[in-house]
Amino acid sequence: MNNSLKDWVDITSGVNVRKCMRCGKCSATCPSYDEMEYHPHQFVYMVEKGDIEPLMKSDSLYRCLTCFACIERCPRNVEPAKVVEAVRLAAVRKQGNNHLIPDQIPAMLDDALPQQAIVMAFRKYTK
Amino acid sequence: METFTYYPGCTLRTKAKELDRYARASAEALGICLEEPAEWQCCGGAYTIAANEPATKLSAVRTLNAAKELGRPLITVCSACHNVIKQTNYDISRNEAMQTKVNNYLGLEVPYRGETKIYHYLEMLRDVVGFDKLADKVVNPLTGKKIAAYYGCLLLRPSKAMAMDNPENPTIMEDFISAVGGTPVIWAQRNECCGGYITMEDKSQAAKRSNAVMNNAEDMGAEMIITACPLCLYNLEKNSDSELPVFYFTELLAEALGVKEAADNE
Amino acid sequence: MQEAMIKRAKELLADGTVDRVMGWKKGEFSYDHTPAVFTSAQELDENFVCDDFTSANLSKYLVKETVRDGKILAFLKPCDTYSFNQLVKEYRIDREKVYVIGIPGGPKLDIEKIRAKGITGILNIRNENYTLKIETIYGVSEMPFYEAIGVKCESCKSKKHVVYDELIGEDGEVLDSNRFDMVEKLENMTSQERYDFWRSELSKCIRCNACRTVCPACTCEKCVFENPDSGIENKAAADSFEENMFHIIRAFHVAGRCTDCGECSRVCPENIPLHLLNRKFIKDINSLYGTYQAGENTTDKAPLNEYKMDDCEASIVHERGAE
Amino acid sequence: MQVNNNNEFQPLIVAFCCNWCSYAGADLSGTNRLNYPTNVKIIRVPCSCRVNPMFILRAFQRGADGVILCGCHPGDCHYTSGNYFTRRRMTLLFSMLDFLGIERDRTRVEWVSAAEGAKFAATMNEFTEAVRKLGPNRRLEDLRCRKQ
Amino acid sequence: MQRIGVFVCHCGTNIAATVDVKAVAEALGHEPGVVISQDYQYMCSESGQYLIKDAVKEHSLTGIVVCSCSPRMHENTFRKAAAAAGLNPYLVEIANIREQCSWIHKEIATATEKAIILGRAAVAKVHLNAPLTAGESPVVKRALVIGGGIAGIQTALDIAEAGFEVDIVEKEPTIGGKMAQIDKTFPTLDCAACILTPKMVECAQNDKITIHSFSEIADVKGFVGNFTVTIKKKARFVDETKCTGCGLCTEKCPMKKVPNEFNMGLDNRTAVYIPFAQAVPKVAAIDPDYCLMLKNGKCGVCSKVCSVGAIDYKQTDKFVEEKYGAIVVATGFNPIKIDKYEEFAYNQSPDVVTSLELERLMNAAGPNGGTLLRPSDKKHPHTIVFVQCVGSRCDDENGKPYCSKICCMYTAKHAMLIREKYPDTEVYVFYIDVRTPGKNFDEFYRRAVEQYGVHYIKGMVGKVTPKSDGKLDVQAADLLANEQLHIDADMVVLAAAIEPDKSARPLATMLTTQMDTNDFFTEAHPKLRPVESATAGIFLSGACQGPKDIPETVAQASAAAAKAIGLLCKNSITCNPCVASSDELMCNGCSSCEKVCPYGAITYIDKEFRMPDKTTRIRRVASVNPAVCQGCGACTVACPSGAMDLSGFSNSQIMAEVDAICK
Repeated sequence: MNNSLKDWVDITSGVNVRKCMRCGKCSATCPSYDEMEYHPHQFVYMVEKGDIEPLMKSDSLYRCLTCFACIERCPRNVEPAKVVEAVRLAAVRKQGNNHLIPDQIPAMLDDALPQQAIVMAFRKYTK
Repeated sequence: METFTYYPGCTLRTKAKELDRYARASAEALGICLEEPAEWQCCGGAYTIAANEPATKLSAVRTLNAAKELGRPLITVCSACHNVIKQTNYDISRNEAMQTKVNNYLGLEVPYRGETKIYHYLEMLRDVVGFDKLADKVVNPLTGKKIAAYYGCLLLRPSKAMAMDNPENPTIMEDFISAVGGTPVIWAQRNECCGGYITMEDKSQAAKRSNAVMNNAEDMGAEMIITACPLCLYNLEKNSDSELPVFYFTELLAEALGVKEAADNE
Repeated sequence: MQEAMIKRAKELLADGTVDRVMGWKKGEFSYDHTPAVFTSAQELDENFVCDDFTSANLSKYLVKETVRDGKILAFLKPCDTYSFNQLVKEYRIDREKVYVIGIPGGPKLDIEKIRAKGITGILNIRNENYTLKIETIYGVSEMPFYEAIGVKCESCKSKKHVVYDELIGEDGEVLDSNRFDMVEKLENMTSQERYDFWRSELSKCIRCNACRTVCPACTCEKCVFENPDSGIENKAAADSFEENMFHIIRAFHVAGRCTDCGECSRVCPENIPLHLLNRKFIKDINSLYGTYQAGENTTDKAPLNEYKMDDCEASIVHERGAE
Repeated sequence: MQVNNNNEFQPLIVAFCCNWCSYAGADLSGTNRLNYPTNVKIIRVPCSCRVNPMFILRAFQRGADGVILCGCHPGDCHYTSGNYFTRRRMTLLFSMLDFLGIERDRTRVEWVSAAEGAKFAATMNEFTEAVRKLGPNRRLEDLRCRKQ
Repeated sequence: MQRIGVFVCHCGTNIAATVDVKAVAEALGHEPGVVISQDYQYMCSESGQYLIKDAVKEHSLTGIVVCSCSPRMHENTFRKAAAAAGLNPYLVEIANIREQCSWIHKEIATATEKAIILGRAAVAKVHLNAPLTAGESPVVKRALVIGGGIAGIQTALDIAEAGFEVDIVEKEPTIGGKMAQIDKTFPTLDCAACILTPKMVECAQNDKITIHSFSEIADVKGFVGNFTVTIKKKARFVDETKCTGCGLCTEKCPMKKVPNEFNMGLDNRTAVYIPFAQAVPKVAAIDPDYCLMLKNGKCGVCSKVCSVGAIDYKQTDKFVEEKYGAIVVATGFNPIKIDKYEEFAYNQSPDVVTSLELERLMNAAGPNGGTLLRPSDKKHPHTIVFVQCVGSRCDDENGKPYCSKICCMYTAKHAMLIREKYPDTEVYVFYIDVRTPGKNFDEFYRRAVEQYGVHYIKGMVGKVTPKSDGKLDVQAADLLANEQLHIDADMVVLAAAIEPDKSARPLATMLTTQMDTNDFFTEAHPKLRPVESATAGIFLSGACQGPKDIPETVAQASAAAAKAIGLLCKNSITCNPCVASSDELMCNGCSSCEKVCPYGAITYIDKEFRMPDKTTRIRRVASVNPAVCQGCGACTVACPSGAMDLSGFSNSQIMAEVDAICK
């Protein structure tokens, strides 16, 4: 168990994962569930256990749409999306861990793609 | 005539010019003055949740402070901008540590403490103009049109910060549709995500979400969808198999108010 | 101001709204005015005064006055209105029997501050553009007005009248005062330093009871210190009693009820800063149980008469700042 | 204050205990033969909220070296809310005594239930030790009451 | 001059082994006022007590100190002994030299020294003891039950059974409450109406019971044994004494489109109505919001058809005042509004229902005559999804922080009944935890799974999407399979959290009883006095005190009745004499004491005083009702003037103990 990493995630997310009562409503509501290796309720539970490294290595980090449905519907105010984001920040901030690099961008563009998508992607996937 | 500080954001000046154009034309027709600040910065695109990091909040606070200095409420149309700016303001007005940090960074003469009132364009229609007054001004009612309002994820959530409508059973866009003469379609997927964030990275996941949304609207008998978000519009049009047309709500508004053509020729 | 007050008082006496007037009457010198009740226009003309030295809080006197029949006019400064409200809330004043005219507050002057400048034999004091011209038997001295204002006015908490029937002059606002600065300074001392400070202050106490007599919160029918059944009966100065019991218990008895009017310190002949004890309670109450201003209204529950389930434990005192 | 044979300072501790929880807790530590120093003398009150700040000051004035107040845990008060009032009163009183330069460790509030005999004994051991370390109470004592 | 006797107990060797009892007796013999000081092997034994009784007579004692075990053990024993010898029992004090001395100390010298100090404190206190007489206050032999659900009905029947008059005040036009709406009860699956309706009829027929239906409590004054209650009898526009309940008016009423609250709005009733067939009293009421006559003055059909002339359009609210000795609160519960949980599409599809609505849909007397049909198209549902904990165990303002307790069981019941009647219907239950503590409860739930094949899935539903084909797409998590499911359901049933009735809070204020933050009434003590409120004479019955199922409710209802009967049996109540009292000469009338009193025992009166100058003055002073005061002493410290004191633990008594210990 990595205590300093757990503390970092706790502080950065501002979430008290201990409030979770394991109802799974976050995973029930998640629109990206099938794309994820670790599901929202597992994020919360694994952060509670301090088992964060597997999450940091998982592609699930980049599957969360930050749509806040889990935050809105969580009966315990746990805010799973914030936990996912904190773990993602921990991951992309490691040296050389940017999930998106500028060189990749041109290939992804098309005429109609709104700017906000690029801005968002940079915000979310890079240091 | 009431004046608002108008924050368009990057997308409205590039890929979503219609959203902007019709918003301004309609506001004028409704007697609302939208004044764009001389300088504005990108809102940040996505709200960074990190509870203890001020840097990501700075650009939004600059905009908020500019509005405060002009002494007017701030108005946004783009769902993303609105979401980022409102969440930032919510945070800044409640989290004192964050407030101090941000103000230290910005070095403002008078610290910003969350004083600016923020309206989404739809809230302006509801709370300032009033939907009944709006209905009075409609010249081309969209009578008989079955229209599905698509809220997406950004407009309503997190509801504590957005404080716009019931996040699970909103009525603001439905009331808007009724005001411009259309028939609102009630459908469950209206507040589920279209897959916006993932669209650059994984078209298939975005497509899955967009299809789920479009299919539900179609299934419930919608003839068109309206949205306030450029990314939603892009996604629903580009990444779904549905033929259902998607419009910005401002376009319908401009049409109903009879100012669309003039705006197009501008 | 004084003229306007006398004029209005006469009108209210004449039309029968009130049959008495509570105000201040001129003393032998221009600085020793005392609270007084007036019943006629003539008395008002002769003796009524309101100037830089009418700092006494009139609220407490209304406890006795409202027991009597008839209605009395009282002139209340902003700080006095808080005491008034608190007494109304505690059913000590019958609100129906008082016609309150709010008058502007201080700053009021403290003669001791002038004497402290070495000015003695004072005959008369005039305020000319905030310079005091002091006629003494030795000639005329001068000093700036603001150097002579009383301790209670130095950290005025409010210029707002919280209760009145009418106003003479304008109403003000609740102020951001610096009234807790000295309390904080003491809190930041070591325990021994604080002990030494208070021992040196409280040991001056001669048990004249002026603080108790003037305090608008001390209106008990019979004071515990004079009640043989209380177990702490003690009427006169006796060794270390003052340091250990009298002032602590007095402060505790008025905790949550004290409006911080500052009269206790104003009247203390030994200049003991008694108001700091009350302010310590007010500061603790504000920080531990939420901001509370006694006398602000007549409805809020006093902080010691209510509780929250999640109030802090008493151990917070021990945890707060190690020495 | 007392001084025993080996000249170690023996503080006098007055403990106010509510009848329903803490006094019963003290009884339980007796039933279980859990030792605590003889320095502790218990006064029974119906509820911790019966304790007037005057009693505490009086004890100090008469030569007590430490005063501890024990009541039911918050939420468990026999009279439903008495200990909540106690908590506010004592917090403010202790803060005031601290403000006047009286050592903080001479005063304490502890919630002890009727089932917590062990906690009662442990608390008394701890508190007595803490006061012993401070030495005799001189700051609040009335000189006339000092024993020769 | 006091004459005090001191008696030091050896308690065999319990005390004597560590404390030199002879030395203690000797030392205390020298205390002022002590005329006799003795030690004895067992003071509590009969011969020990004789020793005390003899000494009282022989030495004309005015006070007794017994140095022995804890007063919690034998205080009463010694008080009785004193009383038997003619001494007021409250002139006895105990010095606890066993639990708080001999048992915890080892060294004889120091233990003896401490025992002497404890004895000295007791002597100092007993000097100031006053003889106390327990006061008495008469009891009105009539009880009030507020709420006419199963809790109130049971309580009223039990009280009436014991021979006391009892009134039920029910805010609806009929008694019966929630149980009347329920079809079957768990865990026995017997018919609710078969249990409840005979009890309702019994209430109506029992001449000890008066039912005030369609009535509310307007005001409560007084205290234990002697409450004065004002009851508001709301206008029902039908004369109760004339109406025979024939129902002709309800057949003829032209206003037929009124949502029927008894069926949870699933069908309609008429503007003049009888809530349901077995209503008690079976008397019609007119709904003024819908009645055409009352709204527009045009119609009057009911009046024309009523053969007994019971219709009275001019009826107004009436107020009656009654006196009671005891009050039982039985205000019950309601399901919460689930507007905040629209992810379940409750407002978007008629096929998403709450459990109580399902109860009506399945009830033989319900809108579908007992056949389960989905509300949208009246077709037979083939797939039903149950969602547990909707609004229960929530941390936000949308829901309730507590477990609603009954949902797990009634959902198992619903699931089982559906599977039994319609074996082709698949039933899914999404649960967070299945909580079934109770006799035969877990067995019942297991039967639903094992015998009836109900699919229990550990997880929650996240989204319900109504589709145009009438199906509901239920998106949910199956946590054990670690997958997200989509179920094509015909109906979704939501187990909405329950909350206390809205009338409870204003009622609590009137009764000066306490409530928790969720508006449940607070019991005086969760273990010792679970059916009493902290306010004497007010008892709690059923779900107003916390979520409860029917068996628990009925048990608590009978318990509350027993407590109320215990009170009503007495001609007068003996009060604890250790109560507060105010010295009127010192009282400022400031109300501080009143504000901290948890029992509402303090009131203020205006009293005339003769002043030294022979004038009179009216002053506001505190007055403690000794029948209500429980003697906590909170007021004594709140009182700034020291006017308030507590008998048995007076300021001077405690101060004397402090002084004795610190000497």
